Amino acid sequence: MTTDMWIFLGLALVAVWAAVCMLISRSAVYSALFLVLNFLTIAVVFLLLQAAFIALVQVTVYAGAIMVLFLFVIMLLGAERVETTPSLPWQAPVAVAITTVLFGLMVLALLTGQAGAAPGVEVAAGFGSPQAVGELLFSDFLLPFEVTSILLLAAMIGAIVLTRRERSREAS
Amino acid sequence: MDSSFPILSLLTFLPLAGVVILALLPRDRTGLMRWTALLTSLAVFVVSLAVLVRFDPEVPGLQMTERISWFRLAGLDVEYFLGIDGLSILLVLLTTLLMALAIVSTWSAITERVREFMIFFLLLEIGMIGVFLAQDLFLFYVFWEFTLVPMYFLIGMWGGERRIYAAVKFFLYTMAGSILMLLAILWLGIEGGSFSLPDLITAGQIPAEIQFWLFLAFAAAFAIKVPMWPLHSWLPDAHVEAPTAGSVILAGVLLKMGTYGFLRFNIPLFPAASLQLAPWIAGLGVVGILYGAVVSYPQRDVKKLVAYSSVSHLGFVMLGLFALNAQGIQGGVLQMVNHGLSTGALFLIVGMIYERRHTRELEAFGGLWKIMPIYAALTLVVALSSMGLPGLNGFVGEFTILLGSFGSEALGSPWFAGAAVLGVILAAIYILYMFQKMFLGPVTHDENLSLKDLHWREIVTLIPLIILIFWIGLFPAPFFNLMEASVGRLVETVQVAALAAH
Amino acid sequence: MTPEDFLAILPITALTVWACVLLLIEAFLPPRGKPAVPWLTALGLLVALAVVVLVPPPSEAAFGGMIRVDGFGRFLEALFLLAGLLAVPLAVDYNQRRGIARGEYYLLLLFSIVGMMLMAIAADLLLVFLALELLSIPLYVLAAFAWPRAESEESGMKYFLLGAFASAFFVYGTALVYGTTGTTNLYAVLEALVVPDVDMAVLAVAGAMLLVGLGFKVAAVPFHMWTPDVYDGAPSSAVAFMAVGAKAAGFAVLLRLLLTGFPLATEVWGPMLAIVSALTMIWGNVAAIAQTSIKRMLAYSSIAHAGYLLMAVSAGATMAAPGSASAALFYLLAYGVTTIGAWSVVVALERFDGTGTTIDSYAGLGRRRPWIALAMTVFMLSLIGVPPTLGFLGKFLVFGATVDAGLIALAVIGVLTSLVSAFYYLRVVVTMYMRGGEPETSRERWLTAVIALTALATFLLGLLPGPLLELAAQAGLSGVIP
Amino acid sequence: MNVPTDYLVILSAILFAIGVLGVLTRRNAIVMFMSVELMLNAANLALIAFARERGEIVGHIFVFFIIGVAAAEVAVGLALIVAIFKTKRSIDIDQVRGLRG
Amino acid sequence: MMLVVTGVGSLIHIYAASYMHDDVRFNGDTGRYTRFFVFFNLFIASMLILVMGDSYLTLFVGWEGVGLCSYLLIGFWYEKGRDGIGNAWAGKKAFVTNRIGDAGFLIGLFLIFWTFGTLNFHEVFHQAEEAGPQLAAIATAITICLLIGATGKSAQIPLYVWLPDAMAGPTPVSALIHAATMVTAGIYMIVRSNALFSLAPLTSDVVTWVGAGTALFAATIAVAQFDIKKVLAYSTISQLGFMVTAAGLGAYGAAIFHLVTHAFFKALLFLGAGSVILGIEHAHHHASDHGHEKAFDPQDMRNMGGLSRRMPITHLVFVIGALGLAGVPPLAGFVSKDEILADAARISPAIEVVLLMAAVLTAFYTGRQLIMVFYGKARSEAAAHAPENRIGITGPLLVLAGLTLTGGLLNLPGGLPFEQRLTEWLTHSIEHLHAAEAEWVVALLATTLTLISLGAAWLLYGRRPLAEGAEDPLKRLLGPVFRLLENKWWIDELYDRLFLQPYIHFSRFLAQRVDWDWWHDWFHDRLLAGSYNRFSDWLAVSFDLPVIDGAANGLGRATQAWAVGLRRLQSGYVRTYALAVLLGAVLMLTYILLR
Repeated sequence: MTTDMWIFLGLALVAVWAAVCMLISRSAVYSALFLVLNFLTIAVVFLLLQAAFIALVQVTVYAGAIMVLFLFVIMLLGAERVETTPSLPWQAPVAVAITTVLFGLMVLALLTGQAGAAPGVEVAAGFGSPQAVGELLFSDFLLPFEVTSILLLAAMIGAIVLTRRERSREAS
Repeated sequence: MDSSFPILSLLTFLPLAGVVILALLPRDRTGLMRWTALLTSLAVFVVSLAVLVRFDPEVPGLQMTERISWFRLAGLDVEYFLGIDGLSILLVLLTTLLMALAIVSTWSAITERVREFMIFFLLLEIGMIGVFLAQDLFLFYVFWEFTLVPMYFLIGMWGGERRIYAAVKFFLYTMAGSILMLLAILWLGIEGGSFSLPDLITAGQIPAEIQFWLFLAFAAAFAIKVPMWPLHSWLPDAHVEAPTAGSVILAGVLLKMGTYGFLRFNIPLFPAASLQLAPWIAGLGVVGILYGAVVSYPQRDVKKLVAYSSVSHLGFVMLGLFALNAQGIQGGVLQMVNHGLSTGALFLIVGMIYERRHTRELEAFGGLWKIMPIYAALTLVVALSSMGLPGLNGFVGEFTILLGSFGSEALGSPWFAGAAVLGVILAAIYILYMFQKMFLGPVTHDENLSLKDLHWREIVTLIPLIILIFWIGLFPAPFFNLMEASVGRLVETVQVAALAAH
Repeated sequence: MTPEDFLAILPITALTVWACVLLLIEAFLPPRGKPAVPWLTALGLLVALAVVVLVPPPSEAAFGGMIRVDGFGRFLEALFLLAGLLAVPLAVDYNQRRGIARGEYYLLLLFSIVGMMLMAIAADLLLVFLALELLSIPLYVLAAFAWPRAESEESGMKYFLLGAFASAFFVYGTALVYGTTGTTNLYAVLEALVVPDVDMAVLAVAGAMLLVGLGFKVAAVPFHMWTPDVYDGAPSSAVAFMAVGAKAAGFAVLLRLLLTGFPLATEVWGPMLAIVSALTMIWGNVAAIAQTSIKRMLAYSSIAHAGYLLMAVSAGATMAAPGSASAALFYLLAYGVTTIGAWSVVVALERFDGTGTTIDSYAGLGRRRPWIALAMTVFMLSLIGVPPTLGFLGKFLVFGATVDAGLIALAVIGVLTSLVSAFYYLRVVVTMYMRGGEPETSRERWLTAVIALTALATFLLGLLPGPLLELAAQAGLSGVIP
Repeated sequence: MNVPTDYLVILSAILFAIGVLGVLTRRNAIVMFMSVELMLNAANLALIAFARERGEIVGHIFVFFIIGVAAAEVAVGLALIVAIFKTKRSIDIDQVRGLRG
Repeated sequence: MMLVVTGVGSLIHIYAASYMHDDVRFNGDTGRYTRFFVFFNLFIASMLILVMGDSYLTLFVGWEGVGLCSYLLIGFWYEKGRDGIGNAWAGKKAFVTNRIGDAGFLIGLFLIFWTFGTLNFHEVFHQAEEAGPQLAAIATAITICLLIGATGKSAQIPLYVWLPDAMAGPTPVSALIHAATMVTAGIYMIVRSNALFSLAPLTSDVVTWVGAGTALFAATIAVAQFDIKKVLAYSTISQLGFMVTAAGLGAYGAAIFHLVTHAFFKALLFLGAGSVILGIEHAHHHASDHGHEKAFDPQDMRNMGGLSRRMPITHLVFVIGALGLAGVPPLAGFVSKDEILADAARISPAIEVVLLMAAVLTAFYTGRQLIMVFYGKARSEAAAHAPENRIGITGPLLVLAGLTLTGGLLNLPGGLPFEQRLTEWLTHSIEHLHAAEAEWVVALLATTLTLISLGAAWLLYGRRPLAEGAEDPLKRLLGPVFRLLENKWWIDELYDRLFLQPYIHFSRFLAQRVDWDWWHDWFHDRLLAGSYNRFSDWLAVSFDLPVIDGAANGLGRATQAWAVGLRRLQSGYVRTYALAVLLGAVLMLTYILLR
């Protein structure tokens, strides 16, 4: 049992624990915070997997911007807790059961295949560094990059459309 | 007219001209609409006569063929392939004639939405003629399905009170059969490499057990259309609810499409299966004959009575076709025409009285002979012809059929004919019963006393039919001559298959 | 990056640029100038279409094989652009009526189309994923476009949540594909397979997850449940577009995925998709019968048609026959034309407050607006598959492919369900012609034009489908890696 | 870090499953949505793991794009939620079932 | 044969011309006068076709044609008869009964066609000659079928029941069609096909016995009838029996001969009866003009009597005819009947006995009728004042009377002047025809018996004239047997119970219960529907939708019901939809991995 292993297990535990808490905590705010925790843990894992740049993005964009946005909305709407009246009592157990099956099948598939050899090749120093990623991004992956930008633009327009009230008043 | 002139296409699509004109006519000119429709149908009839003139009865195969590639589909050539031969020409003529008469019959019957009615009617004509002329399976299927639509509207928009039920039932039942046929056509096209009927026939060589299934698939479509017992359940509804002209065409032509399908596709395409299944089909035919005859007798609604009698008559046709010998098939084809004439006429007749009394209940009539002598006389002739009285057309057909089936090797036993003969007796029973209920005995209802005898227009609609009824009855030779060659060849193909089987 | 690469995606580029330009125009246009926006959009689409048709791509593969502009892709590109062209005039009057006449509508439409076109030519799962999102996100918004009407918001919400859920599966599947084969390029996956140590089990899982994502887009059972609610709540003009576009895009990828011989296609996907398509046909057609709202009815019918398309796909997967690909393509076209037509009739009858969408409200249309009713009849018949209409040819081809692949049982289910479908489609016809009523319809001229156009196309192309069939056949061939 | 890829993938699978559960069981639209994010994140984890195993950074690129997409989704999604909240005064997804049948 | 048809036919036409004139006058609707003659000539035409046809097909055409005409003419007064429809019923009965025979005939034709490949008489018979006995089996089959046809047309057991009812037709019709010509078609047909019958000895026996049986059976019934025409009808049946017997015995000459003579005297009798009826009607109408109207049957012999004084000519000819029928020498009836008896005696005594009994009865009921009608005193107002008819009526009667007197000369037995004239004619068309030898013994026997029974009749009816409304003396004598005979052995009722009612009920059942209620409604609409409905009730508990329009047929409604169930699954819960997605994913995975 290598130290890496211990570290990994530790992180994994934290991540899963955070995820579960997100799942079960009644308050949306707590859920959000636990999710942030989960993201951060994963970011650490990224880091350990020589994915420095991505780890960075994960922390800033994901855990930072996006989740803050979430929290902001929650606060704005003051909608921490909604589960007041019970509905669909049978949904939860069924969901758990089926999800377990799903998980089981995935693991089954993973294990039936030959056990993934431990981290294969040794990688160069610059692996996963911003410039490495950047180069690839603007050479081979230019098209997807552009597409993503358009995507964000479209999303922006959509968000605006959906939230600008007065226009709709005057229109209808 | 030189021989290259596409007369069949003209024949098929001429009604379209009428449709266009109708669509353009101003909303309120109903009289003009009627005339347009009538003239169109008459023109079509004339063209069909021209076809008859050009038709050479000596040739067994297709004539005046028009064959151009329509489009390629999944690597197969779908062709626009029309042709006519002894098997179809009579039916085409029957169609064109009945259409004209039916349109005349709507003169006073249809007052609502005349334009639409006429349009649907002419569209229907296109479909029916197309069915009888198409020689390409795909094209055939297109026409076949296409006929559903106008008929569906005719029943559904101008029918009786349960018209929608009847219309939907009609559509669903007939479609239920034909989609299975669609699969069979696909199979044939893919395996046989062509949709053209003659090519497929000449190619032949479909293994017997596969023939069996394909036969059934085609039969599903046709048997429902005929309708063969026990698939007749849609017929009474459709007939009772349909407007007069609709019933005329339904009984006169649409049902023939079923029997014609057996004749044109099942027998030549799957001779082995035909031989194998002939006793079963014929058996069902016989059951239909007796069943239809028995069930007609207690009907109270005249239209229903006639509808069930159709089941009986078409049973005869099926019996004849699947005797698979010359007499049987010739009789069968002739009987199709006969049934078209006499049953068509019967529906016209029922329509006439319905227009006057707005009921079709037998109980509501009685003693009409005294009040409407002309009507009675004409009815008598028609009734007798549908009863198969010698000297009238019905007899010729039934006699030939029974003669053929009696000695048919394919059926292998005279008992089919033996049982079918009983149908002749039962026919007498229900027809005479109907006649008696309507025309004999004292006048029981006062509202009948004031009934007018037939208007000259109504007489005009019936006269041609009656002339033909007598003509076929007294001198059927010309009609047989038309089909002799083609039937002969059909029988040959079957015999070849029979030899191959042994 | 060479100029050729951009030449290959010229239509897309053009459209994108045009969209951005429009964005600015729309922003700075004075209010009375706003009505120009739809026509400018249409212009852009027209140009793009012209480019697709006229400018052949220098090479099929571009951007390092990330996209593949083959006949298959271009056929679909054209299809999407056509759908867009029809969807624009459809919306003009309707959006006014519903009080949602906003320029963004058309921008989102454009972006969505861009996404679809990318789907059509994408050859890399990553790009597929991005394109998927690019086409979906605008659609989510369009679905909710009629806010603050509750039903519209609800439909947007449902579409969004489930869409995101499904695409998460898709992403995970992509990840697994990458993990096992080291590439996400559809055409490279095959080569990767020659390497001995590919974990087929994981690859299978990956495939299944991809199918979840795509199945959701094409509304295949059991991933279809969003469809009725979304179509019901969303503005009809938008539905007309998404019912055709999203489905076609989904099938574009599905076909590429399976017909390019994705691993295990023959022995696994074929049979499985056969089951799925059977379920889809049955469920869609049967459920449609009980609907009283025409929008929901058409929604279920679109599910059912996904089933028929899946028939072709599974046939293709069972024995990679080009016939099935072209059959599917032709069916998509037929379905597209007919569906847009049908929805445009719905648009014509829907009132400002969103009512007038029950089937009963069509009573008496046959008298009131005979031509509209006639057109609707044509659409219904085409959806049933009655000759001589496009729908019939489509079914004929698809059944043909299925029979060819030897899946007779599936074909039988197909024909029987289409019989069932006759029942509810006919009910619309019955209501229009055989019941009395006073439906109120808009007489907007562009809308009528769309209806007339689609109706004519459905009928005439059904009569003379020759060239179209050729196109579809070639496209189908080019899509397949033998 | 030197860990068999399978472990990492299994971890990601666990997270994925939890995300799924979140979507299925929570009624708060926002939380459901967060669960979706969790699922995406699980995918990211798997990608990074594979990238590490193969020693190529293509996987990283994927993750980058996925995060971008997530951002886009969030923008639209939250907008939708806000809109719906304005009309319904609630983001309990089970209340949002005016459309059915 | 032709001579008979045309000759008798034209006579009857003359008669009918005036008879119908009055008839329509009494029954109103004079428009039918023309219609009558249309049908009548149509009949003559088809009868000629029947006789002159040179193939079975043409024969059959005529055969059916006459059937049709008889149908139309029987039902001529279609609004008369028992509760207004009786005559029409009678016509239908006649036609349908004939049809039953025809069915047999048809099968016979098919057999002939498929055996000989043709239906032409000469060819068929020629081939039959060639083939000879090895055809026996098939020949038997054929002839049996033909026999069935004959029994229908010629009113033999078991299909004779239509003929008495056929008397509903106007009297000339009864005379021409149901006595002289049409009913003999059967005999004609048998004689025609003698070549075939001679190949099938078995059938010949059957024919003989059918004939003989009918002869006797009908005679017994005739004894106890009161309707003047009914009596004649049954006597016709009985006489036809004689002919058939003859044909069966191979005495074709005799058969035809009797046919001819019978045509004469039976036509005569019918027309006589007609003129009586007419007279009575005249008187009755005259009387009823003076008020007192009561239910009155101008054909019931109990209302007659003593007419000999009122209607001398009619009386005269009727007596001639009656004696002819009874077979009193030297009238035609005697000669021909004697010929048959002679053949019978030579071939099978048993038959002869039966025939003799029949002959005796014949004589008896003839006498009875004669007396009841013409002698004694008038038993009704009308009978008392019945006038004699015009020459148009009586003329033909006289001619026929003459023929009846002399007709015997046509074919006197061997050893007498102009012997065997008819036979010579026939030999052209009929082979193995033997000349009848005079059998003096038989003749003597027959004659004596006849006279005796005539005497018996006189004893019973003539000696003490019957009073008005007095019951028949024979009834006193025979008691229940008489009622049995009067009701014709209840054969009609038997047939009614045995065939008619069952058929009606069966068809009703089939049409209403089976075809409509069960097949149409239950199976198509309910079963296909119901099975689904139950399923969907289970699916769609507590879930009601506006049920879609009734445009649905059963299947449709059923599927709708199912669809309703599916709608229930479409609950609107996003989470459930998501669950479905997940479920799909899991199922796919399971399929793939555990495949």
